[in-house]
Amino acid sequence: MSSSNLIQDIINGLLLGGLYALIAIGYTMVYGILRLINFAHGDILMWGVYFALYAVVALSMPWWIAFVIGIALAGLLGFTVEKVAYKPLRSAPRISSLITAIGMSFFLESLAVVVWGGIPKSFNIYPKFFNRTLIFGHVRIQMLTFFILGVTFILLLAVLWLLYRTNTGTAMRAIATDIPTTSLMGANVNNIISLTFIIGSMLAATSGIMWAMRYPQVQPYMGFVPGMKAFIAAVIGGIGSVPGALVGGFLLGMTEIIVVGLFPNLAGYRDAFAYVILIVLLMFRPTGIFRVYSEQKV
Amino acid sequence: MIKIKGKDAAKKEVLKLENLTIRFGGLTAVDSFNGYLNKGELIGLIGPNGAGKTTIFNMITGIYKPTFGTITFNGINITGIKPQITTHLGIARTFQNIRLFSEMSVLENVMTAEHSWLQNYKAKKILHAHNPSEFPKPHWKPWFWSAVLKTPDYLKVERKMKSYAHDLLKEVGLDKYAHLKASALPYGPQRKLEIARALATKPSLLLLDEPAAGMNGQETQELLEFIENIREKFSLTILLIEHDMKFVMKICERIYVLDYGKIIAHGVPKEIQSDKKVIEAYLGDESYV
Amino acid sequence: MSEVLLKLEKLNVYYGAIHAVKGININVFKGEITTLIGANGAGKTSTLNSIMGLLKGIKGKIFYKSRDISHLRTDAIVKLGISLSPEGRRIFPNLTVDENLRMGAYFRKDINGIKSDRKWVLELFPVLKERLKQMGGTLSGGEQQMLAIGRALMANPDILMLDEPSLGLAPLIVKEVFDVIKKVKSEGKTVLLVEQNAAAALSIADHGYVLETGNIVLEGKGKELLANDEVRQAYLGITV
Amino acid sequence: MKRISFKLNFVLTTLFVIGTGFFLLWVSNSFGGYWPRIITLMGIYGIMAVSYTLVNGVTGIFSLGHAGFIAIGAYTAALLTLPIQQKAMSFFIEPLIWPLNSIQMGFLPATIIGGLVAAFAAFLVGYPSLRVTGDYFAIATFGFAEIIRIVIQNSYNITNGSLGLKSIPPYTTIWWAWGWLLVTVIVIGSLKFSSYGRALRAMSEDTVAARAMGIDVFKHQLISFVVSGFFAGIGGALYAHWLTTIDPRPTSLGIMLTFFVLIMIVIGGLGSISGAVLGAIFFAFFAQWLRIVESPMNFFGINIPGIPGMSMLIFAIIFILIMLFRRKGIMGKDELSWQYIYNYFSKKAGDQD
Amino acid sequence: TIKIGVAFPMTGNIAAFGEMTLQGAKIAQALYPDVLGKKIELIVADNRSDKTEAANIVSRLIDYNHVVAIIGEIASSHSLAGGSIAEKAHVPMLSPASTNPLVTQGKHYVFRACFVDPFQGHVAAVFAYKNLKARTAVVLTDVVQDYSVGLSNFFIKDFVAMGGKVYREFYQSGDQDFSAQLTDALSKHPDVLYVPGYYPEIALMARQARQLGYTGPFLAGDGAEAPQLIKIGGDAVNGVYYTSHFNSAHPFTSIGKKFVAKYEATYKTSPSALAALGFDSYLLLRDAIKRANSTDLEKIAEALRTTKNFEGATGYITIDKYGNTIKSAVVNEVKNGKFTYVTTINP
Ligand SMILES: Nc1ncnc2c1ncn2[C@@H]1O[C@H](COP(=O)(O)OP(=O)(O)OP(=O)(O)O)[C@@H](O)[C@H]1O
Ligand SMILES: Nc1ncnc2c1ncn2[C@@H]1O[C@H](COP(=O)(O)OP(=O)(O)OP(=O)(O)O)[C@@H](O)[C@H]1O
Ligand SMILES: [Mg+2]
Ligand SMILES: [Mg+2]
Repeated sequence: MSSSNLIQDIINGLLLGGLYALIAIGYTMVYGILRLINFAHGDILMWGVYFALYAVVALSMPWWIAFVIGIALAGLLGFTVEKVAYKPLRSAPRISSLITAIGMSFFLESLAVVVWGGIPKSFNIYPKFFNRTLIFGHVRIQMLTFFILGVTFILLLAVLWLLYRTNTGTAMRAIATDIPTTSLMGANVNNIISLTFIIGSMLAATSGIMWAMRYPQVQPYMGFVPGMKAFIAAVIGGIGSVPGALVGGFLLGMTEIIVVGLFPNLAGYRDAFAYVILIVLLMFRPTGIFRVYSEQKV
Repeated sequence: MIKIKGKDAAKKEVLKLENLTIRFGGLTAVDSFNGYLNKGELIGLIGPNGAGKTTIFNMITGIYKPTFGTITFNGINITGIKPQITTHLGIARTFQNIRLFSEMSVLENVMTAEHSWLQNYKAKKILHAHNPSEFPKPHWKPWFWSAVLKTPDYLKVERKMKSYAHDLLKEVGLDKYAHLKASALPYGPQRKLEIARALATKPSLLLLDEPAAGMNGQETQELLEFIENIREKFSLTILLIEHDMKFVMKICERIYVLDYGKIIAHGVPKEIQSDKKVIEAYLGDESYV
Repeated sequence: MSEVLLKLEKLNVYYGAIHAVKGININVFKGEITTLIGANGAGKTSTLNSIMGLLKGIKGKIFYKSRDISHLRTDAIVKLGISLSPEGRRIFPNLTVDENLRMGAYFRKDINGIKSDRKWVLELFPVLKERLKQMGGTLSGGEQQMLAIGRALMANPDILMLDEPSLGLAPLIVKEVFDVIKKVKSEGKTVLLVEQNAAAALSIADHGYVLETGNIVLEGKGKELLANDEVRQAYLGITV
Repeated sequence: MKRISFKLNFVLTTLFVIGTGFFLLWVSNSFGGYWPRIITLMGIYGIMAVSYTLVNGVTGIFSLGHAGFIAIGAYTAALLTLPIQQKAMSFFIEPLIWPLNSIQMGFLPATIIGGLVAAFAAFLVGYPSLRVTGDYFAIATFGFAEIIRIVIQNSYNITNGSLGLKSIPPYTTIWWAWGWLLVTVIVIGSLKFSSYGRALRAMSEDTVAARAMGIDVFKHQLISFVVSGFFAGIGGALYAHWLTTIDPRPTSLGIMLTFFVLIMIVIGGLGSISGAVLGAIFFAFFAQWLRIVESPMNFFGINIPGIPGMSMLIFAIIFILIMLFRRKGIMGKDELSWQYIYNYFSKKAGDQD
Repeated sequence: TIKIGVAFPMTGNIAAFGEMTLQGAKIAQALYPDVLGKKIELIVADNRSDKTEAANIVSRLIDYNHVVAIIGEIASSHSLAGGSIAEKAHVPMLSPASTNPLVTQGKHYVFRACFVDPFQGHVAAVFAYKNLKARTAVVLTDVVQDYSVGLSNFFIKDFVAMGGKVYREFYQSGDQDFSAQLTDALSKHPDVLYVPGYYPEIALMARQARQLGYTGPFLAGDGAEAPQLIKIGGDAVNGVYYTSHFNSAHPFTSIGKKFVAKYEATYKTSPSALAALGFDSYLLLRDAIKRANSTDLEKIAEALRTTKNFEGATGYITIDKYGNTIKSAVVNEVKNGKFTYVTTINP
């Protein structure tokens, strides 16, 4: 393999990794704070994309307004889902809310099939500018790559600021371990959790729209793979760690691309490689790359 | 059962800690601790909060591995040996924050501890290696299959477990709660259950972490009698951590005082009570006890 | 006699089929230390938790400044000026000591007040100052207890409720804690104290209630109760 | 409350098993192929669910790798029972390796070998994975299951890769499925209600305390993982011979299958063996029964065309509702024993007084 | 009425195929609603794109709905699962679009309305070598799809036999990113990229390949055909050739013209090959029932087996004794965002 191929692979890996990281940041927001493996995250992502698409196609809005609408409606959807399906289960064992999340995921997918139909739709509502390719010798970089990486880092900083520099953020992290005691601090737990969901869902929609710009088709099951990858990235990074989600996302995306780049014949094993790396990593760092919180001492 | 007394027994060292040290990052939680327990003794371990008392328990039972130093139990070096093995060797403990199996019944809590009766091959091997004449070479038994297939062999043990558990519960006065969920018990009985559960592993050394915490004067008094009682019945050697000075002074034969991971005093209760350093670091001049 | 700040009327607490608190009446007077003592499982914690709106199955009324607060959400109650250092410490293990303290002042807006309270708390418990950046979960039992008390103080409440604050504390620190309680009182605040260390609690309390299996069996001035034979026998372990 | 004696319990249970047998006999003779097929599937799901609940419920470790072991059992058994000429015909990308290309054996030994190979795989997976806990373990096992699936997908000379195996003899009858379910329930039940089961349940609540009681947590978790893997493999073997064709697509032997079984055991009551069986029955039944909402309906003279997706939509709503209103599932942690039934009814009767 | 079961994926990841094929069958039903003087009723069952359900619905259609024949399934793996049930119950089952040779192998009651993969692979190889004059090809195989693995295999065999040179790359359906494979593939300077996969991946792949600077042709199988290929792929898919059953702009038969007209009137868009195959499947069954002059299962099966030169939308169809169809294939090209007819290749 030539060095320009390798550079090209690294750039492609950055793009895919950036997408994973972006999705994982939103995922880890909810996951880290509520310890809820939110299998519906990917589906909220999918709905966000449909909303944006609908705003353009049916309501003929400019693309950027449509994006904002898609993101806002996804936030609303996340809010509703939390109120209806997760809030009543807050005191239940973790597994009950996990199953409800799977149920929610099925529900949102089936609803999308009923509402939007099962046939994939094309997502070509953004300006062509993003598709423009910069060529450096043998290496080509899509404008979208810069855009995605930029958005990822801005959102990362924003989330970090929220979690570690604001009172609300501290309360969010407090909720992660003890809801009643957080309310004893005079914090309105319901509002904080709703806020968490709204932000998480808006991040999901943002990443969904980026995803759809890169892979411009929308279908009811499009959220599954990103959702799963985000879960993996979040765990590799360390549950609840936002920088961890970022690193996990890049690590996952990079491995997937570079493994195929280095061993084209093993493309069929691409995910297997990613999982081997993940498992080996967990053997050495059993709580992910960034450990946020170790078990309570004896 | 008889309490072992006399010179011979007094000499027999059950536990010996030498230069025991542990660091967490930059913090040296326990710093070159040296101490011993003789057979049948009841020794106190006191000191300010965060002095490293619980950490010493954690090292003895194998939950933490000391950074440095050795732990010798009945002549066997058990430094760094996993908790499941130290239990089989005869060390049992309770926890500072009660850790019962709260969804299980009181009886099941005790019987869970008796599971160690089936699982002690590794420990027996260690004992055999240590002293082949006293401890015969153990034979490994496929207890798991016996348990699944419910062989007569297994059923016999299971019956024995049950009756011993009932006896134990009767002993500590919890037999009337046997079928209740552990979490449904009031606080005091929970503490007792934790001790009963520890006893079910048939220990020779019992480590109690603040057994009197959360009890009022009357209850503490009862606990005191209870501990004296089981100590005789089960011929135990006991090491206990406690902040209730009345309790400690009454029950302990010797006391180690720890501050910032170091021993600052060691002696009989009388000496400790009047030790300047202890008063300054721990007791305070006029105490609320 | 001064004003009644907190008043419990026929408070009942149920846990499913268990009737833990059986229609008790309690008055907490402004500027006083009121203490609740009783054996394990008597219902002390249940009482405090129901005041904070943490429990579901409660019946009865809870008045704070003559306003019924029994149906308010916990955070609203906290904002009215009641704060609780809960049983079992309940510090946030994944937050640093400093963040734990700041959480105590979560709803407060007066930045200067918060600053000075934080300084005060760290003076009261110098150990915490050494551990400001340590995760709450790795503190020793007693350090956690100090943190829990400090956190409750950070709310600068009108009524400070403490559930067994001396649990697991070294004697020296126990003394410290009781001094703090007295100090809080001297600032004109009100304290509702639950303690196993009945002798100590009664000796500083203006008013005391004795709870037994969900009922109030005795009530009176702190000093009176301390002298009461029944109390001495049952709770202080002193054989008369 | 009256305690039901061991003898009575034994007699009633035996009668119940015989009764179920007659019921199955009746079903398989008096309906067409459809319902017997679904009931067979219920038995297979039951085996998968009971073995899964041993790990996720009783032992309290959250594995997402069940489908991997099911796949291994399915492939192993199918490769052993496939007729030799059939193998020669299906493996047209690369020929099947020796000795698999010249072996053909009966269903029972093939099933058992399928279980054993799956158990061995569970050992290999569990050994490293059990060093991590919680969700990290979930991801590690999920990763291993995916690795298993991907290796199957790419090993053309063993598994026929993505072409899958076809024309597997349809050996799985209602009797095999429910017979094996009975064995599974007996073995895992016997394990759960033994000293080992107590140790497992204790670990699931508090590993530190369990260790302090002398329980080797790692070893016990591994044991339960391997036993679970064995029966998952049995379930897989039966599944392969029920479906007659298997392939390593993510949608057939991947995470979705794990999710389905997870739903069964949580709906049934996590950690409850009878709950797992009920959950499996419930799941298989509703997945079919809800099809009626997708067929065109005549509603007060209005013709409603069948809307695809409706059944899954309603299915999802139903089980969200179950979680919301019965969060511990049908059985909770309890077992459906005669004692349970007796208590239930005597309590009901007591309520009416 | 005479009940005919339809076992298609209506939800799940290949729902689009089910939807398109069903549209074709419905057009046929609208045009020819009865046989033997009775109305034909189509009973649709959804296999949720899931293999277990694929088997269950065939069983359900047979035992619960008592259908006399089944149109289905679409994906070969589903047809294999469902086929064994139909075979056991002796109910004729006609798959519109399962091209895997194994689907009908050893079965007496399973038929298909489309040609098989070896033929399609052969057609692709001939077209690549003769028409496109390609000598170096990179084959991108979707390792998850037996369809893709099979086609790649047959293509490579024939292409190499003719003297061409082949490199291989692999991907998996559901993948969205093919940049690594493409980067490597393009470094081989291929004359053609053969991608016998499904349209979502082909569309994305074409886009990414164009972004990496590839300007040459793509060649694909019938899995490429769907309007979404163009919608998703945009300009990038211009120059994608694919082997297929049908081209709506170039119907072979008069009945084909009728079909296209009716379809376009109904759905306001041109029919895909899948729709045409759905249409033909319905007509083939109707014809078999008519010739059997009864709804006896054995007789319908026998009549299907002896179908000769039946005029369908996709051409003149003969079914051989193995249940396979003998008919010609077309090659289409995406040109200026339209599927345009290129050539027909006969068996
Ligand atoms: N896992 C750990 N990581 C970091 N620090 C720890 C850990 N475990 C204990 N420590 C620290 O070690 C010191 C000793 O803790 P230990 O629990 O032994 O105290 P203790 O003497 O039992 O106090 P107390 O009487 O309050 O229970 C404390 O300062 C504690 O913060
Ligand atoms: N969550 C609960 N579920 C069921 N019963 C409970 C629960 N919490 C408390 N109880 C029961 O209610 C009664 C009162 O408990 P409470 O904790 O209020 O007592 P307490 O006076 O605070 O005792 P302690 O001194 O042990 O803290 C006890 O019998 C206890 O077992
Ligand atoms: Mg301690
Ligand atoms: Mg209490």
